[in-house]
Amino acid sequence: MKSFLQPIMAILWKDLLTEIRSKEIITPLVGFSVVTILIFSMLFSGSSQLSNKFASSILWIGFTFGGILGLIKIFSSEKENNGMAGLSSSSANTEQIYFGKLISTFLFLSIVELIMLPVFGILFNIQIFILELWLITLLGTLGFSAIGTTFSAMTMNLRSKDIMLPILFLPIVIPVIIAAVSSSTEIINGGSLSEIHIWLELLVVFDALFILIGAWTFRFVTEE
Amino acid sequence: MTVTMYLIFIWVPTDDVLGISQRIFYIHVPMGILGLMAFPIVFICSTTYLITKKDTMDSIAYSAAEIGALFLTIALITGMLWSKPSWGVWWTWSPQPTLTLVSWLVYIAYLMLRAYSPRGSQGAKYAAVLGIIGSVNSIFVYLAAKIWRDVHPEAVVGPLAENDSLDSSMRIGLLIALLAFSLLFTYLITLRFSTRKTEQKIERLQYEIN
Amino acid sequence: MKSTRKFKSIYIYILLIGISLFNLAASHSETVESNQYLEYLFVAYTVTWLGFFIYLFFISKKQKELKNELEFLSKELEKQKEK
Amino acid sequence: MNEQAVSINNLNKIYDKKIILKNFSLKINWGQVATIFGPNGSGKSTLIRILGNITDYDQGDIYIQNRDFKVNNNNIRKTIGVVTHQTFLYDHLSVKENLKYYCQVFGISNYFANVSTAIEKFNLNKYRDTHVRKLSRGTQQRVALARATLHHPRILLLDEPDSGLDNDSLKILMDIIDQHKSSGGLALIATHNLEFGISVSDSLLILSDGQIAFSTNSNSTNKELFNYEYQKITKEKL
Repeated sequence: MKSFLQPIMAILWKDLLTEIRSKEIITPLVGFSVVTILIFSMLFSGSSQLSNKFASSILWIGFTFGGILGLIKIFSSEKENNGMAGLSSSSANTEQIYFGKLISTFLFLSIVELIMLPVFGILFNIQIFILELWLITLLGTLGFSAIGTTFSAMTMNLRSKDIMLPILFLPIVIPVIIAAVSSSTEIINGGSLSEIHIWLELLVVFDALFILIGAWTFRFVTEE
Repeated sequence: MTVTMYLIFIWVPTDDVLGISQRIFYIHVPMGILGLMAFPIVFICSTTYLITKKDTMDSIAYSAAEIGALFLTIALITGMLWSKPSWGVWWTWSPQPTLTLVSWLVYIAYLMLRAYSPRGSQGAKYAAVLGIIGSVNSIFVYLAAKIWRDVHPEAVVGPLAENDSLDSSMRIGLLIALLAFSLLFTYLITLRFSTRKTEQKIERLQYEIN
Repeated sequence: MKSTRKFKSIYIYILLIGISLFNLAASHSETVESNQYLEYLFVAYTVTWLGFFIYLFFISKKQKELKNELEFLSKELEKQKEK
Repeated sequence: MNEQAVSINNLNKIYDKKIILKNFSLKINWGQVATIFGPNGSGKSTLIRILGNITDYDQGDIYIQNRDFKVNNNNIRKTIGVVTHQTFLYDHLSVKENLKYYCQVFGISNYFANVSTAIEKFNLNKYRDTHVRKLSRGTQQRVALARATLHHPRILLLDEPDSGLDNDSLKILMDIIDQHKSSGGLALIATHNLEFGISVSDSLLILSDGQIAFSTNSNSTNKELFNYEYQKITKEKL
């Protein structure tokens, strides 16, 4: 077990260290996402009834677009330093590489969410310290990262990768966005856990299934 | 062959101008079903391709995706043309149209990925991965849209809500249409498949010459 | 090669005759006759058949091109072998 | 039964409409150093990348210690170390951090000891905490060599290991190759540097258009012949 985890933790440690030093992912991503929801909140200002209904959609729109920018970046450090080649020449499994990258993607996007949620709460005057809201957000982010890691690795080698990633990624991530948006709307409007359990189930199954598929198919998207 | 087809295609609709808009149904439903039927084909062939690396499997998946995209395009357009006279709106976000639209986007993404990825086995592998993920995803899209509709009941205007009101002769008609279109579907896939075979043969010849 | 092609066109004929027969039958089974939304139906059918027609047109064009290229390449290959 | 260390049979590789390796076959034994020469684009680097598991191949078989390369790939990869002209090093990490990272990825448990020995061996003490992007090309190449030998592989694949190295570093490199050879290891080297290649290796190959155009054993008598062949093949390409 320890030997299985070692490469995963090594990749995570390396990504974090690189991010702390280069600040290429989290800072621009937070900036972009916050500006997006800021603009939306400005446009919806004055109609509090409307904005309450659309608040979580706006949060997720900001997060989705910011997240895509992040996904483009996640593998660009590997590309620049030929880290993927170094990894595949080592004895690490592709599954281990996938899990390592998945965890660091998930961590980065969660940090972004962590910063965005308070901003969102302030702008839309919403109580954000609800456990369920955070649970939904984390599950959504996990599903987002599970698919995103695979597509990010795939588009790394494509022509015009910056355009191809959203084209491939957005249709696939629609269920996650629908589930996250409608369940968090429910929660914000005072719904209880029992009302959103079906969404949580959907998200959990989605996450589990796509992590499995991602772990299996990762070798095919990284082979040259 | 193309000429005869052209004549017959023109002849068939003129035969039919007498019907009412309800009859779009007989095109729309088979188109939608068959377009979505391409997903299991893509899924199975892509999985088999990734395991066995047989070019044939990849070609079938490619052909199915292309024909699926064609069928879904027609399903989307006819769906809108049917929805407008029936309910007065061009588009509703009930599960079926949502699924159709998202699937259509996935097929387009699949075809674009094919066009933008490096030639040879690498592009085929990428496409297969997208095919698998897209097929599994379509189930979630449908579920998500369905749950959503349950949460917001005002949106219930799905085409299948009409299903129970079909009388037997209409049902038979629909079945015949489905059968006829599935023959066309199979035929188009085999046609595309043989074209793809020729393409690959040419590629191989090019290698030999270089 | 030629016989398979003939077979394919027969296949298409049967298919299309089937579709048109079914359409005839369906038009008689209609209980409510209303021509109010005729244009929608017309557009829908046109789009459908036009869609197939355009697709088949592109495929047959592609096949023709591929056939030419194949011939060219096999000639080229023979030339190389003679050398 | 005599164990063949590396055995490549009828290897084919096509990339983006170009044939890079065409029915390529090669056998190398333990304790042997083989060097491949050849013009640019002849397939040298691709061969090394295939053996290093970086690039996939289309047809053919590779056996390493009589085991199929594609089956149970992990254990085989533990016996291989690769250096290419890409260093695989992360710009924002220091030398020590890079080596520690690759130790962990290779599943080596006592990485502190391993990293210190490697730093000592390649004379990198001065740079241990310097970020890789601030190092010169030659030093980076030395770190890359240290990286490739971290897990003490029995098979070394070196793609132009001499590029950017000064004379002292070249000496370290040649010592490493000699040590590796005398301890029963095997090395496959691709290079443009005739002198370096001939001095370290037992068998010499010239690759052209994805096939072996010429091969010989390295001893003083046919060095000149080899030089002549090399010039001929390279000129043909130009």
